[in-house]
Amino acid sequence: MPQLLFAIVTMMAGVLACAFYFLASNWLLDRIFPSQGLSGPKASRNLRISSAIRPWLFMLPALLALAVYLVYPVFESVRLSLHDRSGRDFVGLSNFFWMFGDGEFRQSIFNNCLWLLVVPAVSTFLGLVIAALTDRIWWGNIAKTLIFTPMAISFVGAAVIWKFVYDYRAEGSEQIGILNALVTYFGGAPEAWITLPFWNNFFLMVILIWIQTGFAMVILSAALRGIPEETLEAAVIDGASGLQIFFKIMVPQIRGTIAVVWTNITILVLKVFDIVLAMTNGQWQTQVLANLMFDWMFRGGGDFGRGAAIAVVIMVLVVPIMIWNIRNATRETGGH
Amino acid sequence: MTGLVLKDIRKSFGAVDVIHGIDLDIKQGEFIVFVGPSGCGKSTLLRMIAGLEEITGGDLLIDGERVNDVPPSQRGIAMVFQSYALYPHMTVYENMAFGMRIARESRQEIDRRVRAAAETLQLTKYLDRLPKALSGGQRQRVAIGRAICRNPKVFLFDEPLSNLDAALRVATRIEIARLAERMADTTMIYVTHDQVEAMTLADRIVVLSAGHIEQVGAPLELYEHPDNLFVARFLGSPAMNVIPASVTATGATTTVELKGGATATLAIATAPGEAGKSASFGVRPEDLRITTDGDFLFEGTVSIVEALGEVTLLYIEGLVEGEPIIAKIPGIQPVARGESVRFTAERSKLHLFDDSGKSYRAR
Amino acid sequence: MTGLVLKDIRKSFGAVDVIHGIDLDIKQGEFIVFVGPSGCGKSTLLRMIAGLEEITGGDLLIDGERVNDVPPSQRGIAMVFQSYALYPHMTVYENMAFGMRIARESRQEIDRRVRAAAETLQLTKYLDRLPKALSGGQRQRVAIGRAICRNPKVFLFDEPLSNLDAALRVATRIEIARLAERMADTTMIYVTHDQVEAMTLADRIVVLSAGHIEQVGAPLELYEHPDNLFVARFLGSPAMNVIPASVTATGATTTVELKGGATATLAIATAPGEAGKSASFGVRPEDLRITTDGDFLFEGTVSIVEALGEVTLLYIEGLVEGEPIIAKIPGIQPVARGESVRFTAERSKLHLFDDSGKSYRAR
Amino acid sequence: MSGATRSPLSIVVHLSVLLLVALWTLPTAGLLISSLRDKDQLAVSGWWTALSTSTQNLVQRAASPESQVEKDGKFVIFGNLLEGQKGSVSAFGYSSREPAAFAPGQTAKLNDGEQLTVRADGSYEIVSDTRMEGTRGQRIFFTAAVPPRFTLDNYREVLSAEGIAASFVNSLTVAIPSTIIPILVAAFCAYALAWMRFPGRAILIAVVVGLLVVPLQMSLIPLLKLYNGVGAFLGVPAKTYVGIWLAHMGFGLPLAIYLLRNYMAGLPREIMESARVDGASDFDIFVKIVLPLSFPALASFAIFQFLWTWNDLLVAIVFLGTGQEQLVLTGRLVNLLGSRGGNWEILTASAFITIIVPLIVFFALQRYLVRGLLAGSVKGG
Amino acid sequence: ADLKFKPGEDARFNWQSFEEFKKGYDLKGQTLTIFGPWRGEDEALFKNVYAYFVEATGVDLKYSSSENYEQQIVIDTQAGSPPDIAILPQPGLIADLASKGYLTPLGDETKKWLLDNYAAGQSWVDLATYKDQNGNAQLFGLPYKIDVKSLVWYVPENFQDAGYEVPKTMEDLKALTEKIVADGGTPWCIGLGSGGATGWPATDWVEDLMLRTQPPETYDKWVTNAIPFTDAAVTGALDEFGWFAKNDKFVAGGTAAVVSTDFRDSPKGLFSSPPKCYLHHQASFIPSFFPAGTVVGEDADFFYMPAYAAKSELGNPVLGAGTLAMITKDTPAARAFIEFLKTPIAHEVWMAQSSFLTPFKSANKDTYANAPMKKQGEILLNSTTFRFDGSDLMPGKIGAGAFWTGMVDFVGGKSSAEVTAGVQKAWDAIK
Ligand SMILES: Nc1ncnc2c1ncn2[C@@H]1O[C@H](COP(=O)(O)OP(=O)(O)OP(=O)(O)O)[C@@H](O)[C@H]1O
Ligand SMILES: Nc1ncnc2c1ncn2[C@@H]1O[C@H](COP(=O)(O)OP(=O)(O)OP(=O)(O)O)[C@@H](O)[C@H]1O
Ligand SMILES: [Mg+2]
Ligand SMILES: [Mg+2]
Repeated sequence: MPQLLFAIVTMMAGVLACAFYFLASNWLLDRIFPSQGLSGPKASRNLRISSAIRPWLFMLPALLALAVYLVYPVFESVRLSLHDRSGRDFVGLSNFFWMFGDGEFRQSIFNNCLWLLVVPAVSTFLGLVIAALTDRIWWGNIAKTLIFTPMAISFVGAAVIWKFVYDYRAEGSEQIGILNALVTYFGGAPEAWITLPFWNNFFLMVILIWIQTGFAMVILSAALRGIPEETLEAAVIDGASGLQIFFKIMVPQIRGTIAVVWTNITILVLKVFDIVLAMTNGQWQTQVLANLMFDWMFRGGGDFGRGAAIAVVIMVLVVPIMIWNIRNATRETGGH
Repeated sequence: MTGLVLKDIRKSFGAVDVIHGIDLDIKQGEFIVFVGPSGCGKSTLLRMIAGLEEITGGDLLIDGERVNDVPPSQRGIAMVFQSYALYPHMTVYENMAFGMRIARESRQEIDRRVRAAAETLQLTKYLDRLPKALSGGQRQRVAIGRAICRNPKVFLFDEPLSNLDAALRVATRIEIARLAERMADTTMIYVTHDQVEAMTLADRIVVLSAGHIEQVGAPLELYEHPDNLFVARFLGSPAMNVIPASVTATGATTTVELKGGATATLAIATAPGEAGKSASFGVRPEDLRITTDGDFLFEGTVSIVEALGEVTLLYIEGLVEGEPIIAKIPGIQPVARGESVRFTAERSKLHLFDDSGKSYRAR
Repeated sequence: MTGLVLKDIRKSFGAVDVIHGIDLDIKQGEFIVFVGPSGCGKSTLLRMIAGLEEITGGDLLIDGERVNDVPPSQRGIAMVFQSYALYPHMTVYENMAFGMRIARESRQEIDRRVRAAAETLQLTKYLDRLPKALSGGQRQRVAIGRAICRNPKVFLFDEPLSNLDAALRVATRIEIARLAERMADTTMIYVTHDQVEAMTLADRIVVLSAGHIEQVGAPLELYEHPDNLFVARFLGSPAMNVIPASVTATGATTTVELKGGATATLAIATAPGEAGKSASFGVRPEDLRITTDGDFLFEGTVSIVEALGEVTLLYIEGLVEGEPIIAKIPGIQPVARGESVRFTAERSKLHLFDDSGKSYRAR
Repeated sequence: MSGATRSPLSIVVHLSVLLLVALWTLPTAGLLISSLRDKDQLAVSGWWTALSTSTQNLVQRAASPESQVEKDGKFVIFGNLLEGQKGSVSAFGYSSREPAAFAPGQTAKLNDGEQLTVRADGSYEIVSDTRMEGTRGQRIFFTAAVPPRFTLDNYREVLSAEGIAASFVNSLTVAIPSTIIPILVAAFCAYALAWMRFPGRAILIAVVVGLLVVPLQMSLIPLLKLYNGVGAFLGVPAKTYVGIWLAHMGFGLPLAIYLLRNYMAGLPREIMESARVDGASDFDIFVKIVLPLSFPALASFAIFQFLWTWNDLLVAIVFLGTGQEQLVLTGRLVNLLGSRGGNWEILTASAFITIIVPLIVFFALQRYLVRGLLAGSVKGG
Repeated sequence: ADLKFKPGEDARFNWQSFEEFKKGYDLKGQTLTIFGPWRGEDEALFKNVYAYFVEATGVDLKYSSSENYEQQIVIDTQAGSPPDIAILPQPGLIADLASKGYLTPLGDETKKWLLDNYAAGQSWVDLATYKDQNGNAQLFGLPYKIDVKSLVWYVPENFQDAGYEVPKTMEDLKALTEKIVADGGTPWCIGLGSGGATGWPATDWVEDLMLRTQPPETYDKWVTNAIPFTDAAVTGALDEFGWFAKNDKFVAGGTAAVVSTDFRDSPKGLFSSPPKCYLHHQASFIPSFFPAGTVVGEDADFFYMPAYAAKSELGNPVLGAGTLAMITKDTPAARAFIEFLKTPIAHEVWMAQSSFLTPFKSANKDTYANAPMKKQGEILLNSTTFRFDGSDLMPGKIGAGAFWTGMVDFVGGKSSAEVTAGVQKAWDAIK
């Protein structure tokens, strides 16, 4: 098992190197600007300096990684979006002009709006409800695990699963998709669900909701557990029913976390393309921005200019969320 | 009839037993105060009555009905928590209104009651603040206000005044007393550490110690006739002075010899068999008087003088090992540290406990 | 020399000013107690001294050095928080040891000091528990123990005893007094609501009200010679009785006519110009005595009798509108509700304040 | 909260959770059952029918004429249509036009004069007067009631694939540090963003949120270029484990920082202040107070990051490569599918194989998401 | 290395070519990375082929593939870390790589070799010639492994039972279709479902019909958009396909099932009891999706998708697809590998396994593993016209996008005019 040994050694080395950085850099900072044991203006000067530096030491690896892995590509995207398909010739804003004239793009924007309205809301709500409910029953952990399971399934696997759910066979023959089987069992006519324009968007959303509810549930259940028990007890005594406690006491107290989950899923919705790619690849009017971008980027050699232009649009769409977060953050700081 | 009956109530947290069988009858409209050392289980008992803590054993009856399994909201109680338990996301007003909103009271009624309670508790200025922008005492007042606003059958208070300043404490205490008077049918159960609160508010005081009841009775009864050493020392501040003694003469009055050589005669009848037994002699600091007579109880050297203005505390070291004898003399006393002082006390105010701690009076 | 100087210290939360300029000199080793009504800014002031709250204006000097910008850990302080602030994931032992571990004390030293503190605070049994398995009082004791374990230059206490029972409170109070004695060089700043704590512990008491200092002085000084009505009413429990009056005769002694018709002569010298002015007459409940003489201060009907054992409180209604006059008479008094009683008081114990609330003695 | 659990509402709670769990599990259950079915059945009948006896129209080829035996001057071929499985035949036929023309026990006369008899138990007999010719057996159509039948073949096929163990180790080597390192790095950063004072904090937080949205696909080419450059400069291969750890870290950081910062900002201030007064430095506070108290958030994020790195294929093949030695488990399993995909039986089985490790991680970390980590620390709402 | 067929043992193989090649190269210590589309079983087959190259040269060969090979190769070449050899089935993608300068021209020598050695050599040269970044046409790829698409699959015994004959002309095929309906059966199984690629099987139909209704020149103009998509030639081909697919009686499950049935599931209807259909149009790879144990040639068979008798001047056109090997990094090993692919043995070894067709004349047809393969090989060799899959030749956005979607919409009910107009619009957008 030399491979296993190698794996263990590299893993340890990687993790330790990272831990070492933090220990060593802090130690060094305390060495270079000592304040312990010193007194007078020198100490307080050192202290000022080191407390100005320390946050950056704490953040340095993260900021570096963010800069290299995310910020740099963002600039690269913006640059590419102003160039032609091979990324060599500058073409100005023509990619954007093309984009807004493109029917598929408009379709994607419309669909994306649908997704943004539905998926974060439904996943967060269900995740919240499940988190709250499972906390009260003895088999809650089992329930949670089962609901979490979809998170653990890769998108490919998920696509297979849902193909089996939405599968359509002609009327009269045996349905192997459970949805159509149910419909026919109750006397309806089978439908090719994912080809029904407009509604098929919702069938695709169901998949993402199915996956993301586990995410929302895990985060929200951690938050719910942080609520001071006494406030719940006080509400019980105040005569509030389970539902009232949930909506009037618990939910407002974890508003912040709900916002985090919501933000996250919203952003995921903007990014996710695997499901659409695997289920319809944007056909039957289910195109979304992320898949459209992927399409332009890599299909048949790729058109980097247009792909990047769509990516820029996706990134611009988060600006409201960013502003909202800046507001939140400054409000918190103001209170300190 | 909203009587409360506790029958052999027990509670354990896992393997730790914290309540060892409490029997108690509480009549409707009674004001009961639980006192006891920290950690003796007062809060736990209260929480069991509220329904917040499962009852491990025994029966809890409200109105003659067993409510062990009735949810808190159905028991008709209001509670003030030791740790405030305010809703952090609601303003003071909303905190107080919450219970009534749940009960679907009319808007005006809610407003009226909240403002009345806020007025009483001097919270009117803060009605629009969130709890986190309040001081400790202000938070506690909100918690009280929240309970006052509701009209429960049983009122539970868990040390509601512990964070208030003296003036406000007195005011709030009197307010609670008035409340109790106004709502004569409402049973009140009140946990406190404060002697004054316990003595002034209670119809009956329940002294708890390590999960069981030491004595139940009217305040003055407990103060004047403690059943045992624990109760005697627990009520009164500073605590009753206790001096090891041995019984030298029995009969209609009893004479004991105190450690240190002094003798005292008490207006307590004892059986002849008690002679020679070791006992504990007790006298409250406030019952001691300074005397220059030859007829004194004991004499000692003052080691600390604490002048509180209204009274002066004298600490007399050397009589009992380890613990000073304390005397509480009214007014500001011109006694200096190191001075030797003689003390006396009325016979009827002396206490005697047998070696198991039981009062001879209660035997 | 670890003196503390506060120069025109100010604090606002956003637009709300809560501290309006505090000037205070604290000598090394002094024991200072902050008292004041709930919400007056005691905790805020303490937190500014600790470095936890930014100082909006003014200078804070420790050892003559301006420390406004020095972080808490470098100020050499220990603090007991009003809201415990225990480390929830550490056992009691670890909570207490944390500061020393950070300071890299030796294992034995840590163990010794933790155990000693635990012994004092009766926490030895709980050393291995997590905070959540402790009662409110136990938690607060852990918070005190944590501060005791360190050996700071300045000790800050924010109502450390408010959750303790009377006995433990006395014991801990005495322990803190001993601590202060033992660590004579350590400056202590203590916030409390409790009169007794304030009076017994303080070298000097600082009375705060709504963000400014009302009076600073030794406990008895404040008690006997309050500068103003606020201090007079704030110290002492129940608070001083205040009766509106008007000055009728001035000179070496002053005579006033109380509202309700009685007159009183006080051992206070006043200028002739004061005659006819309206004033407030004050007398402490504990300074009132029952008399059957004709030479009484006032007479009234008892509306409430509170027998506390050690003392009896009589509430006399009708003299001053709205507020009852309270008398605190030692012992258990055979006075019944509705009885009419005459009260008198020593001349030297009477107080008189001008219409702005300032004491005539202090003018 | 013991009071609340006893109310009649609790039945509703149990039922609604049960319903939700059922809804959530149903598709996965379908996958699980499908993965245990015969691959030809997969596309023909619904997975739920696999659980019960079903009546199916089947075709089976009789044994080839080579197996004929001579008996009483006649040539006979024996066999059983059900091949040892349980079941019963209710009709049969020999022509695709009339697949159910005969009842069991009847004898059908074939076109070339042979006689076919099929009995209810599936056994058949073809009798001919002359020696039968050909290599392929006669097709027999029959209708049979077949009891549920499951097979582990799909799993066997997936698990016996060459190099699967090595890929498993590769996946772990990628996923474990890719989970731990970002947590460490993000936790430090989150602490700084939540509790340290420095200019530009709010902006940084917003930037982190903004970066959450950067599409991964955008970054691949610029980064790989960078890797190639660095690799060439240092004279090391461009595709290494360190490279993929860092890549996963970079892509996972925004979420990690965002989640952790929000959690940490919610910790009670007094605890931090108390530690500060106790003389703890920021580093101490972080390591000794904040980290332990942030366990629920750390555990949640660890679960997500592990899932993401474990299930990831794109980043792995771009930054680690597609060679036999580097291939991660997902890559290996996907490669088992033929070039044209659609081997659903392999997909279903491998989906379940990849699920196992994340679920173990979830189980292991779930108990750290415990209630009341902060209980008893401070009082007041 | 383990060689599947021992050199020198089986006389069908051209061992001599192997020995000669072996003498010419020694690449010990060098590595060769190949990136190809084959995974799963195909990968094992290819491995058996390159084992001979390794045996001959001693090179350290690393083959890799990926589900997203299309995306992978773009990333790798773009980022500057391409494999040495890339083997890809998409001319559109190859054209793009060539135009960006990521491919190494194979030179005139190879071009000549192709003309000389491949049947219909010029079609192959045309297929493998693309414009480089300067706009000069160069030969960049070596076609290797071909699929024939013009096949119709059926079950001979079902035909026997019903008394049907294999049609020789398109007119016969249409008559047969109607006859089956008259007999109460359903003639066709058509499934266009393929997840994100749904629609592509229909493009094969259209291309096949295009080749049978129009001269190859029109076909070539069509795939380069020299004639618009809306041209009558194209709509005609679409409508011809519509004749089969848009008639509820002609297709199993009705028209609605066509779009939603997965192309992998679709042929299973041939084998059900009673048969859901009798005919299935699909390329040579489809037997992988037949029920386990199906023997091609016996349990199932195919016939050449016939030409119209009315248009006999068009001969026997064949539609196909295939992979091209290209040098993405010019190394001696890469060059050597291209040379290896020119040896008969590189073809024969795969021919002797399964699913491999080659137009290489020197490869011994007897090495084909079975009769059906040989028959397909013959179809390939007998073709008068060979045309590569049109949708693969079109730009990705069309051939792997608008065209697919259009076909789905067409089957879904849109008219051929509407659909072709849509596709043309998309094509205009990328010009
Ligand atoms: N969850 C728990 N697990 C174990 N022991 C507990 C738990 N909660 C409380 N205890 C213990 O039970 C005992 C009683 O606690 P309780 O809170 O009722 O005390 P209390 O009388 O209210 O004290 P205080 O006056 O200090 O508030 C204490 O010794 C405490 O340590
Ligand atoms: N974050 C805040 N924002 C706004 N106002 C605040 C904030 N914190 C405290 N205050 C206000 O400042 C005043 C002083 O508060 P502080 O906590 O110092 O009072 P305190 O004297 O300690 O009271 P207590 O004795 O009740 O603890 C109070 O009126 C309080 O409402
Ligand atoms: Mg308690
Ligand atoms: Mg305070």
